[in-house]
Amino acid sequence: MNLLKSYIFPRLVQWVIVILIGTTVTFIIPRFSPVNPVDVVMASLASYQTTDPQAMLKLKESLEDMMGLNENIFVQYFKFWGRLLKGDLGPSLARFPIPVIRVIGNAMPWTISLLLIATILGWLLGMVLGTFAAYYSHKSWSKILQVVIMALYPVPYYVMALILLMIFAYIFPIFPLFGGVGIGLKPSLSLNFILSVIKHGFLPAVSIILVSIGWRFMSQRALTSTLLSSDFIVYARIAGVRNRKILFYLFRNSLLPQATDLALSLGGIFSGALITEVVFSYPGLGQILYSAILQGDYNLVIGISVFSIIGVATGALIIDLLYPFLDPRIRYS
Amino acid sequence: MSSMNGSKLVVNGVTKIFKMGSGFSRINITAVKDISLEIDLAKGEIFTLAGESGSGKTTLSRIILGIIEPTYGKVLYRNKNIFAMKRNERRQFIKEVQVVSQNPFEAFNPLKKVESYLFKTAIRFGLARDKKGAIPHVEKALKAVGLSLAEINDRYPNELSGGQLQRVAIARSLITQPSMIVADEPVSMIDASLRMSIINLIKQLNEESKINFIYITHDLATAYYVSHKIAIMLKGEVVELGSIDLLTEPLHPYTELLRTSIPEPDPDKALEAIDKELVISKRNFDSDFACKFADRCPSKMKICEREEPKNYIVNGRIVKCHMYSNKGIKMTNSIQI
Amino acid sequence: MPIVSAKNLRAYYIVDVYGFKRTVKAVDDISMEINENEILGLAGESGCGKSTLMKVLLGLVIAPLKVLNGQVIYSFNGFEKNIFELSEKELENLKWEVFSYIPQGSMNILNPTRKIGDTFFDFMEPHMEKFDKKYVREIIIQHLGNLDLPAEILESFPHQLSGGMKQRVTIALATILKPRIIFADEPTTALDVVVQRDVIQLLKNIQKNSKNTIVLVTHDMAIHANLATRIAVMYAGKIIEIAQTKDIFKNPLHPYTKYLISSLPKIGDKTYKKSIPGAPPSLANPPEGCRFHPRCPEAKKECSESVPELIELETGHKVACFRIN
Amino acid sequence: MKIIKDLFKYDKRFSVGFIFVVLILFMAILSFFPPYDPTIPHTFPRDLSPSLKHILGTNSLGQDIFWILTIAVRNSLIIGGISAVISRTLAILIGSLAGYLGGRVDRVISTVCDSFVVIPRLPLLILFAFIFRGFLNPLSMAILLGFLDWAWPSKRYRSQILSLKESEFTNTARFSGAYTLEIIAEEHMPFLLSYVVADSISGFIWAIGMETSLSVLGLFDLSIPTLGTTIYWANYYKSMLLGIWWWIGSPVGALIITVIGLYLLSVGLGDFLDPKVRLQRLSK
Amino acid sequence: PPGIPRNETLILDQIFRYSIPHNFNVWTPVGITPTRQAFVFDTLWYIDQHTGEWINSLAAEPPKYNDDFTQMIVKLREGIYWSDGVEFTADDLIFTVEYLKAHEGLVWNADFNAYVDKVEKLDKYTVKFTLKEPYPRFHNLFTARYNACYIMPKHVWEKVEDPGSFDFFPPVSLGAYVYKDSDPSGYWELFERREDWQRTSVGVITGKPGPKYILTIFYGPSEKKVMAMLSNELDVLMDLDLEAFKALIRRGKYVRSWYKDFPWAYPDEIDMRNLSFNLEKYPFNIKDVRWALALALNIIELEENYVGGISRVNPIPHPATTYHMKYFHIPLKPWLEQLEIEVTPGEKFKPFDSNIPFELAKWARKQGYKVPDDPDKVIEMFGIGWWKYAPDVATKLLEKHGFKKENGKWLLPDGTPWKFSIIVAPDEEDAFRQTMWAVDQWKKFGIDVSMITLERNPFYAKNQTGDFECTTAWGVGGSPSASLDKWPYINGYHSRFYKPTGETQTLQNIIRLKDPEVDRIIDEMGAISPDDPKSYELTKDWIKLWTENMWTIVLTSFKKMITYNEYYWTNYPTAENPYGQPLYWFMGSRFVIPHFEKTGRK
Ligand SMILES: Nc1ncnc2c1ncn2[C@@H]1O[C@H](COP(=O)(O)OP(=O)(O)OP(=O)(O)O)[C@@H](O)[C@H]1O
Ligand SMILES: Nc1ncnc2c1ncn2[C@@H]1O[C@H](COP(=O)(O)OP(=O)(O)OP(=O)(O)O)[C@@H](O)[C@H]1O
Ligand SMILES: [Mg+2]
Ligand SMILES: [Mg+2]
Repeated sequence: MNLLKSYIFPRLVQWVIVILIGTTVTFIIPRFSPVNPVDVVMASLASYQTTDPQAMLKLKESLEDMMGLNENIFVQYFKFWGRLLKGDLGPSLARFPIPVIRVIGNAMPWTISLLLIATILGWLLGMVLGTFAAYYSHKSWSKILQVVIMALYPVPYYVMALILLMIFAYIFPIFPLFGGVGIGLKPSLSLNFILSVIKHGFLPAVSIILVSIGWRFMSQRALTSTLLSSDFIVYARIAGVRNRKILFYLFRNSLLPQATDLALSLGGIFSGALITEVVFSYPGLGQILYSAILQGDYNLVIGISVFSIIGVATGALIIDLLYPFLDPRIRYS
Repeated sequence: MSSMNGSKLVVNGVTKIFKMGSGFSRINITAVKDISLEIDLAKGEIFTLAGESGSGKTTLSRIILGIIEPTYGKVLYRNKNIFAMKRNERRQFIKEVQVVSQNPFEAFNPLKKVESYLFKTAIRFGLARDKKGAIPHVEKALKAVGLSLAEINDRYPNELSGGQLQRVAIARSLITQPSMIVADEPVSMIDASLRMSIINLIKQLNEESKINFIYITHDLATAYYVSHKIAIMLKGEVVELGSIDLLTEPLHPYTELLRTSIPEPDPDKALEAIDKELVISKRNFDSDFACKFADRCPSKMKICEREEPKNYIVNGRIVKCHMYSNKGIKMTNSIQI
Repeated sequence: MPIVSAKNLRAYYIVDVYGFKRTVKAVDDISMEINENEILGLAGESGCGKSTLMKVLLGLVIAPLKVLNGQVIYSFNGFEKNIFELSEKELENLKWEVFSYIPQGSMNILNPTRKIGDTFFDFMEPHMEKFDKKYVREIIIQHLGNLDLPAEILESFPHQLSGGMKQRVTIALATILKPRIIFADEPTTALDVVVQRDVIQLLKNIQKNSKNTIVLVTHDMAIHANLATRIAVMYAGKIIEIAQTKDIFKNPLHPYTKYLISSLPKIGDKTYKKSIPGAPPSLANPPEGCRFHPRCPEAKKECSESVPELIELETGHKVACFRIN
Repeated sequence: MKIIKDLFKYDKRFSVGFIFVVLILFMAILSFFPPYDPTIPHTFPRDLSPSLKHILGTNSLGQDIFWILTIAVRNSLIIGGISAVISRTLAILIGSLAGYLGGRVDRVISTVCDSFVVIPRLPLLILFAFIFRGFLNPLSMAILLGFLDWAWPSKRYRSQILSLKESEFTNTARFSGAYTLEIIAEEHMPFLLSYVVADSISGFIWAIGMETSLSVLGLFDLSIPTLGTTIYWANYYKSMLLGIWWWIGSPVGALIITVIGLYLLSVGLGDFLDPKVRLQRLSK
Repeated sequence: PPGIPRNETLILDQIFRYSIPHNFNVWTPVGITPTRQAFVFDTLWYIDQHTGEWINSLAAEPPKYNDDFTQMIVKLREGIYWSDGVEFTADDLIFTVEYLKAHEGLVWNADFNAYVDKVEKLDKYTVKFTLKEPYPRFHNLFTARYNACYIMPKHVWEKVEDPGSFDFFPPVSLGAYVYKDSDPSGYWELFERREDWQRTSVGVITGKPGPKYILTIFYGPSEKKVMAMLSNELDVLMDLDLEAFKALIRRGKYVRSWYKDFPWAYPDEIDMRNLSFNLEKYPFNIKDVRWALALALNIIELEENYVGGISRVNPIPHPATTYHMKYFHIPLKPWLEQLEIEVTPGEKFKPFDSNIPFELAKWARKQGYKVPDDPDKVIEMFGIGWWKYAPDVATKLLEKHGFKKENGKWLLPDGTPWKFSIIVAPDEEDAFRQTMWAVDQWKKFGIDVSMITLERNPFYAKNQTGDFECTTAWGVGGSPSASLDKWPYINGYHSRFYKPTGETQTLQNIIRLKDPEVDRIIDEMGAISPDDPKSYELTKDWIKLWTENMWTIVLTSFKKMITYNEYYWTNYPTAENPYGQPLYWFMGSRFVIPHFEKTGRK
């Protein structure tokens, strides 16, 4: 009870405040963009349509009306919260009047499944390899591993993805060139569908993992080497504690910052992986967010951001609540 | 400092409850329970805290130093609540009240050279302008503990032996010429001969410069040798408090147990195996009985199980034991000695 | 045949970093034998090399510590080998089964993120043929009981324990498997006398029951008196006197030993106690000749010129002092 | 100086890292002494593979890749380096203060920090870039990026400080009269340093990536050669498809060399800072 | 795709990913998507931009106006059916017009409200429009090049309450294909030939469509499109950048473009490339400055080094397509050759250089390309000519206005260095190349020019608000439709629609032109029928006026590097067989794709 009041409650309040601030800022930001969603629609119309100028101007007005952009920004802001609390994110402006929720709903499962797996795998691999590389730092495989991983780290996503594609989808056509699942396959629990999803997601996941492993590896190696000379590790080694246990100690004792990262990145997967999605033509949220930014589609930007904001804030909340578990020395207060 | 007048350190009804157990299944540990003390800084006292391992000595000392905040109660240093001090007051407090912590291996940053603490202390508290100017201060402090700058110069904590580290820690606390030093087992890792020279140093500092000490130790012989007062702690409580001479004729059964357990440096007088009952029978974190010592007390009465003993004043000391309910004067509020 | 015998051990800390060169002669030509079924006390001034000697005996030689000379031979059950020449695997087999170690400052050698109970499991598992958690837990609880520790601490983290509790946990860790030799480096510094008494009892019992060997460093001469069968006294990297406990206390020969024993205060006695005059020597630059001579009230000229040998006088009583020889 | 010399002697990784970094710095310095303006296109035949005359060949614009790369390296070092320095400095300050002071300060800082972490960075960057548009050169860009990238690392540092501040030596330092900032800088930072360096490398890479994204959005100038824009143009001209590997390969290679160089330096530095490890290494 | 034989399927490049795939409501402003419009929608008339051919699609004959252009009568084709078996009749057309008129926010709503007074059914296949004011171009709304007002199925839409949120899915088709399947994520879409394809305008006009299935796929970055086409997983690709295009043509055995050889690409996309100035910004408001900038450009460099000789050079604000060149460029060439500008008072200069195509031909031959000797053919390949490269004249023109050149750098009259930037969207490949060229050329001339590369939408935004000094936007100057009528494309330059810099100008006049002469031409043109010969003359006036004033520097014609893979399909429209335009994402491709034939390869 006391714990609830002194530890959990303030953090919940913080969580709410963070979401509030985050959402408000994200609400404001796109409005600074010089790109006006109506103008974007009009620009594309102007280049396609044989409509005359007079008519264009009228159309523009009625569009602005319908999208509610003529209103005062405060009115818009309060309306936005009113809608949001009802779970309604409003219509997409660039795809008017399709509801934002539907746009997101289409892409969300893909993004989540790809990024959840890639993030967790990348994290785990980085952690494990980093710990091993530090523990066995005198071994030559560890040195080679370090250089290889560090060489992969700065390779731009785009280049990495394209190289993977060229090799494994074009020269050796093992994996498909595009998409999240084979053409014509309908979502179902059939083996066929699942295999196809895995096959399509494989290269994107690998490309994300290969690049993201770098930082995890590097930081974990740094944390582990500091730990290695600490007394309790030395003592455990004198006592003949098994190597895997010691590796586990190292892993466990560096968990604090690493788990923080993991929680935040997991919270952040809702904003998608833009470049991977572009190169692999993967049906995720990243591309949608990017084009929404470009098109000044405020509603969509906020819509996606809200998920990401709540996700990251929750990640931060959870990790904050977990800190005392991760490092028992941290006090609740 | 004008803001810090008064000459007393007052510990007023301090209680510290730790929450233990990870996450949400937890027990509370009362490491320090309703302790009140008073030290007259002007007089220059050596005050010993002794008692069972885990009885809250370190915790109490850390509360006095302002490192941990008590759950209840407060600590006043020259009339100032140390947990509500302003920045400059706090700084002055730190200058006047110094610490020697229990484990010398943890007291120094393993990534830093130990001498840096000495120099920094000298420089930061305005004893010297720069490192060069600080050398005499540092040398002097080191010499007092049987070390020299040449010996520890350029060394990291792991390059020094336990006793050496402990001595460096003592030396560091001496540099600011504080008015009080809280020393948590400062000589536990030092050999008998050196130990005596350090104890002698403490005595000398106390007598000549009126430096107060809170001396936490298990070595009752040295405690007896230097201290003026002693508090015997048991499971967070002070069970007996008074002049150091109480060690020669303890009142509380626990003090008695302590005294008889002191081994003697004589192979012929080998200690007999202690009666197991006296030591562990029920060493739970929280005793089932109202009196914390009841479960191993040879003179346990019925009342000890039910009722927490009050503090009684007997022969000028305070004893927390039912045995003295008739002989002593019952104290109503905090201990005042 | 002694279980461990050291021959002409010379182990220095040699630091040569970025231009600073420093040699600390922490163990300087030490020969000694540790017998089976004895408790060998090791006393000596702070910083004289006790911990270092112990590490060397354990084969725990990590740079900058270097063994320049000498051997440490372990012999038991037909096994007879120099510890510095063991393969990694052989060494692995010795750990905790043949010897265990309680390092100095044992309060901070517990994994801060692991519960005490799990640490016990981790330490015991590799050395047990059959590992049944429930059964092992029983053993641990019982063993902790011997050290006055309640079973609850198995569920706590190290930082939640007081210094003395942590120290006892370490003792428990090192003794629970009852290895042939237990090296204990100041294991009772943080214990109150009651508990200390109990710990002494425990060590005694272990030793009595399993006839193994304990090497014990402590500054508390009383403990030595109570526990040790033999005592070795070190001064500035050398052993200066070694004898049966009784002999040391009754008949200390080396002037340093005498000081050591006489300088202890007693309850009820507030008379001024003198300590040894002068400052402890620096091992980086120890005095010529007998290392104690600058502080020795009985020093002769000879003492400053050559190093006295450790010579056996009576059975088992060896001392290194010109005055005696 | 002596330290570097010794590190060089004893730590092979350090020396390799050092050489890599010096190489990159040398390139950056070379950019001030080009034999001709390397940004002018069509000075040479296009798509020449590397040769003695053009060490790294020429690109599809008929520019010498090596000389372009020198400028790119310089600008990227400015952008990535300065922004990493700014962001990590801020992060260390903010994160450690929050972690160290705890309590209400921590609550407030953490809330601000979380709000920052939570906002998707690309839109945020765009906002700032719009506000500062026209003032953006590599330096101001670096500053802008630096001010946007502190929140996440500061959370990382905070978590580390949280456990460091519980250590006993923190108290020793406090009783030695150290101020809060001194404690953080002198007592805690040494533990974090190799982690911070690792983290700064990631900040460096992030800044270079972001700068390119911003350029593509028109908030920065794509015609200023940086490693990011060089990669962008190499991709734009389909150098991979056309097999002009030396074009895309050069900036990527330069990035890799920089990162590996910094990484090895950080590894060497980490060992140097830990006296136990250092003594062990050096005494062998 | 399972169950669908590859060799029955035509795979088209989908150009982009559909953000909302299941939305076939093309009547909302955001609903227009390329490609699919040709398969399932239809309108009344159509003009093939390549041949200029007029096709009566849903209408049985061209529109009939009354004399004062206040009435238009349309006769519809009989025997056309919706894919759900309902017959297409006058009711559908009338419903469409009335429905759109009634619903604000839909496209064409404003147009119909502006012009249509009444729409009546004369009989089942005849409709009469009564217009609010004389409007000789009303039929343009139903005449498609890229697209036009699509006809709604009355029986479906009459039930729709909120047209904004109705997605018209699955669509009832009036084209030769029906929707079959699609990717919920928008990466591909599959259409199948209608069983009753005979009952569509395509069936009537072109016969049985060749491909049984049409699959459109968006593969992503062009590297992947190239890979896909090289693995024969893509049959027609819309456009590529020069590098990828050349790599693809070189490597793919079955891959070709419009021409078999140099200059490969389809040259007749109706548009042009220009460098346009914001005429309100100093010093671009000065005619001589604009001329000076034009004369400081060496177009031969552009062709040789930047665009590989693939575009036709073009000096006038009218696309240099094969069809339009016949009517405008060739006839105007003598005028251009005589055109003079005043360099300094009294000093005249003839800026036009008709030798340029021949220079380019020489260069191309040197590259090993086959170039015909016939001068007419050379002009067809490289255009009629362009402005002379005359930096000396440019210098004089600038100095006339007080500009100074110091240390090779131009200073503005107030002594500050002359600096400006050009905005460009890099995904507009050739615009981008031209910008780089212009930057290089002007820098060489001594002006500190820089390039600002922008994603498309920020690029549009800057254009619309006039936040640029020089831009590469297309359409400036008026690219005409397939017909010769230019009015719809220049109407927006009328000062009625003028918006000052800073305000959003969604229309054509992003360069902020305001000129009474312009107004006159637009007004006069608007009053007469597009077929009126006077209209043709006025168009030429427009071109001359624009050219003399150098309001924009027109550079080249527009081209599309469209690529075909002939592994599975053949008989694409090509230079050898130019039966129609190859731009499959235009609505008119409904009449082209049916010509594609199977090769029979497996
Ligand atoms: N951070 C903490 N969290 C939970 N419990 C704690 C914490 N610190 C100390 N304790 C508990 O408080 C009690 C008192 O501990 P303290 O360290 O004050 O004892 P001590 O008297 O100094 O003992 P010792 O002589 O062994 O050092 C112990 O039971 C210990 O387990
Ligand atoms: N890693 C090291 N590098 C250099 N010198 C060291 C190192 N460790 C210890 N020393 C030095 O070696 C000498 C012996 O140290 P050791 O720890 O063996 O002493 P000790 O006898 O155990 O003392 P104490 O009783 O104080 O623990 C000391 O002077 C110490 O300063
Ligand atoms: Mg303690
Ligand atoms: Mg020691």
